[in-house]
Amino acid sequence: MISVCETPFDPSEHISAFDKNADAAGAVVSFLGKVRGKAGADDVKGLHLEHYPGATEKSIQEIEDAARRRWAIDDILIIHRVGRLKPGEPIVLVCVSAAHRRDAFEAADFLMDFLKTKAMFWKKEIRNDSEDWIEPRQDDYKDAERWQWEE
Amino acid sequence: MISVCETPFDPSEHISAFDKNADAAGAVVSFLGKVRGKAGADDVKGLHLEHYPGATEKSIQEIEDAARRRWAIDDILIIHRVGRLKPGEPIVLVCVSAAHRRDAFEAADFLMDFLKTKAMFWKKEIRNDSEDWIEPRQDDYKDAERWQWEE
Amino acid sequence: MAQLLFFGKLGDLAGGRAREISLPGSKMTVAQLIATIDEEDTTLGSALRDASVRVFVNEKICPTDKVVADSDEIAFLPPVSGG
Amino acid sequence: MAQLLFFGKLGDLAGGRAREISLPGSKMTVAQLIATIDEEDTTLGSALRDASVRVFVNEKICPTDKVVADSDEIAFLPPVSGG
Repeated sequence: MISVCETPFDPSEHISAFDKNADAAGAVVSFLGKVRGKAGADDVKGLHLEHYPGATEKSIQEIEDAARRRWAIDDILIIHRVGRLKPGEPIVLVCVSAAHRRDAFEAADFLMDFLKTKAMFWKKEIRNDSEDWIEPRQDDYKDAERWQWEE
Repeated sequence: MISVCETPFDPSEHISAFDKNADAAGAVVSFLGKVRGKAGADDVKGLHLEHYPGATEKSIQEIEDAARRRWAIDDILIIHRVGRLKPGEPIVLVCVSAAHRRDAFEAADFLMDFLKTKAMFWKKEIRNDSEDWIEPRQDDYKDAERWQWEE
Repeated sequence: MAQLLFFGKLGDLAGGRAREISLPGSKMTVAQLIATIDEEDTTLGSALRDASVRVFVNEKICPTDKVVADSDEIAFLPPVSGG
Repeated sequence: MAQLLFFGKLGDLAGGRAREISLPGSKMTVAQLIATIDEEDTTLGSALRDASVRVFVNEKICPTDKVVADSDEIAFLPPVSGG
């Protein structure tokens, strides 16, 4: 399931429901990304996240499809926040269930790399005295290049 | 925190508490391993897991320490079941929080590889007409060899 | 009316996420549309021409020689940054 | 009394996880202890001698020439399999 939501979500509720459905799976990997209150030395007051309704969901679906072609996966959950986020709030939750742990780990890792660099979101960091649109770091692109993306 | 428990545990409760404590972390990765109802073509009625009280916890602590030496980690939670387990029941839960997702992913992956091959547990698979003590598969050893273990 | 969408920093430059523009019976390409915008607002125009910006017409990625019509939704996407 | 502990398949072979043995004033090594067990139970004895079995004395891994005393806890560990 893919969900882009405008309001805060409780990751543990979703993880719990996902686990309960993953009856036959031997392995469930979840990744939770949260807003950090620091960016380098600066305090971050929050993030503003934009998306392109419809097209964003489609871009996430393509990433999920690519993961499913590549690994033996039972189920995938992707939740991504948009709007104004405060430090500590969840930005993204990815859950993957599979028979074997290597598939679940690698797929979750892959999904996150492409949610960072390919999914249609735009992120502004709001500090006390400035606001900046963030682009993926070189490390994010390098992480994503570890995988051969197949259309 | 490290816990070896004799009775079923609710992973989502522990993940939820772990998330709430991981206030400054940007990334939380969790791995949940569950008893599968199938092993090849055979139905599995359950598992029996043994440990060496005291020594087992020490062996897990060594694995956690090795992960902390290697990655920039905020917090680690490891819960491992022992006793008689039914299909669908959680065996192991690993949670790692860190500032950055790569650290959290790799540390969780590392912890699981060594919980499989180095922590002091012994696992018997109980089928309808047979019982077998399980040893790590070649793949498990290969996974663990990806990391240079430093004492 | 054609719908123009500006995401991320482009929305800030455009002074809004969405803008309508009349393209009645035109045979304008995306590149020509950007040139028209550039006449009024050079900062936005050159930002739209940046190599990192992708153009989506009706939610499909398009080259800038794509001809756009009055019913189209034309979106300008700077580099994404999710997660 | 020294405490012997057998884990995993070794416990099944020994017919129990734990066993007490009297080693009063002995200068027995682990290897000699295994030989004593082997006299009564060849199957268990040879299983304990398997290269994959590690011996822990008082929760510390030890070579089989380690001398054990009456107060020691001697554990025999076949290959582990957690997770």
